[in-house]
Amino acid sequence: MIFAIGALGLLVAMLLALSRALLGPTLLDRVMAVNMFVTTPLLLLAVLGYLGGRPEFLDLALVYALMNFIGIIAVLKYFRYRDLGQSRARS
Amino acid sequence: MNLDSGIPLGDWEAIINVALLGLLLLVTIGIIRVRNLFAVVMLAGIYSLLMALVFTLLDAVDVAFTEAAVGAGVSTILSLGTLALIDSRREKVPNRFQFVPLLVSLAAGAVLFWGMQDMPAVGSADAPNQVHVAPYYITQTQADIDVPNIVTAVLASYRGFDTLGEVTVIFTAGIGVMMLLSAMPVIGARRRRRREDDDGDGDKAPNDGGNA
Amino acid sequence: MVRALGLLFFLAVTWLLLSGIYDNNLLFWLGAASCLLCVFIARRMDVIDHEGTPLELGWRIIVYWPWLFVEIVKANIDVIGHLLRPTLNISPTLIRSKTLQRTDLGRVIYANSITLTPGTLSLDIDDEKGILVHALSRAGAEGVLTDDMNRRCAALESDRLHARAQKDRTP
Amino acid sequence: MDWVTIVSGVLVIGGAMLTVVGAYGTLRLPDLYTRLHAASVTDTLATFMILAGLAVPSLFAGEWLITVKLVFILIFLWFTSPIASYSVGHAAFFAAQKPKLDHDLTDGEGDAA
Repeated sequence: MIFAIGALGLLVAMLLALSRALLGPTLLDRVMAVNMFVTTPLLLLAVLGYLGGRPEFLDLALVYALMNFIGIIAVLKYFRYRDLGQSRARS
Repeated sequence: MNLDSGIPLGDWEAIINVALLGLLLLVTIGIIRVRNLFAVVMLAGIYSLLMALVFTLLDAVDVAFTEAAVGAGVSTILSLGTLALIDSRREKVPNRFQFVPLLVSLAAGAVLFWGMQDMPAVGSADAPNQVHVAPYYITQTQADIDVPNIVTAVLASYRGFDTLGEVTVIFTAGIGVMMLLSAMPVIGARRRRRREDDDGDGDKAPNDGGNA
Repeated sequence: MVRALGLLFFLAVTWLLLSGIYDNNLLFWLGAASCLLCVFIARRMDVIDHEGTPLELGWRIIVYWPWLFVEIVKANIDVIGHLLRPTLNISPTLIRSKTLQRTDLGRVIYANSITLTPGTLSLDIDDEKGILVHALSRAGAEGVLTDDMNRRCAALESDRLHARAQKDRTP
Repeated sequence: MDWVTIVSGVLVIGGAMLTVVGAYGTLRLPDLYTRLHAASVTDTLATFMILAGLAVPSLFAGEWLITVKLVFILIFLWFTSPIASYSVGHAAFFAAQKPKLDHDLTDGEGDAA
């Protein structure tokens, strides 16, 4: 029961974060919203594992955490240098 | 390994499934509406994460793993690499209502729905694929191969030659892409120079997002 | 070499804790091989230095984390109060905080601690001018200016770390 | 109800409420920099509360490997989330997005950017 209420709360939070990602207004607002959005499915995954009584699946949440980080760094590197290949000197 | 259909969530399963699918629908509408390719790439990443959650609910944890790692991580980075090579800012916006594509997708959806009628229920124990070789894998993997993860055992041992062929194909494709990309920096540099001529500062991030 | 062994130890412990399978010889040795491969690649990439495996921080960081945790909880309560008030009563403030740390590692720890506590956000790090901090409220900005966290981060750096950083900087 | 259920219930539900508050804050606050503050509520305390709420029952059921996994997730998130927030804020500041300020205690950097 408690895990189900927690999951529902997380779903509401996902909806709110998603609406910020869709509203914008600037591109970086969307990046920020996506960054925040990824944390909530991660938590939802952990809670769902407990709700179903099979918490071994936390590995997947770990993958989420790492992928989120790699993704955001790639996005912001692209943002700054317009390229992923070389790291140029800072302007 | 337990053979239940999906994670046994009880009454909550329907609510959570509907909520997740609703979010998927919202993201899809966002992908269609947003007119900035960069934002579209990030929304596609969100789509993959939600999809991985749905797979987890269907008890396909290995697929969810792949979806989270490849769909949300690697393919986002590859799309960004593509955006760095192409000119992503000038995009033609169709101002006319496109009737034929809508018709085609509606027809395809209808055919899929029609085909779904003959499918067995999700996770039912007497579905054809569950009674063929699956019971053998589930009961014998531990004795035959002694690896805890059955999916890994099937991929790497029972169907090892199959996987070897797939890996060869992917390796060949990777070499092809690398050869293409090694020719690309020239094009990328030219484009960057043109961009810098355009707006003075090629390195600054654009502020033109959000005109959704 | 000590650092490489430390990294190997850390990777092995992580692998053992995450897999949770100890009675399968094949998997055990494959895990050991993957840890060794990781350390080998890290050595080739030349990332095993005082920033990659900061063994010099030692027990100091263990003392610092609980303090930082309490700060995070306090800052969270403050920001949640701001968010839930019916009328928005924020006063965004921009300040510069001069860093007291002697090494880059210490500065990074300080900047990340500032960002990790809600209500304050570091925007830019400059060796001379210090860290540019955006704060949600004037009170939060003044909290940064009291330099409490700054001094604690500076205290994290032992003389050995400083010497090591100097040595790594001038190869 | 035993106290393990009560503690984990309070932590999980409280954490879920905090994620909602953080997400609501990103909708309510006026500009990117202030929204980042609200997002960091979700990343820090809410995450900690939910993961701690999950860790309590596993710890008392004796499944300490699962507890360790939860701790790993928390460590990864707390190590990486400030770097991601910093990168977003840094990128915005140097893309000359001016923060809306009440007080600028630097030498007018908020206007110059």
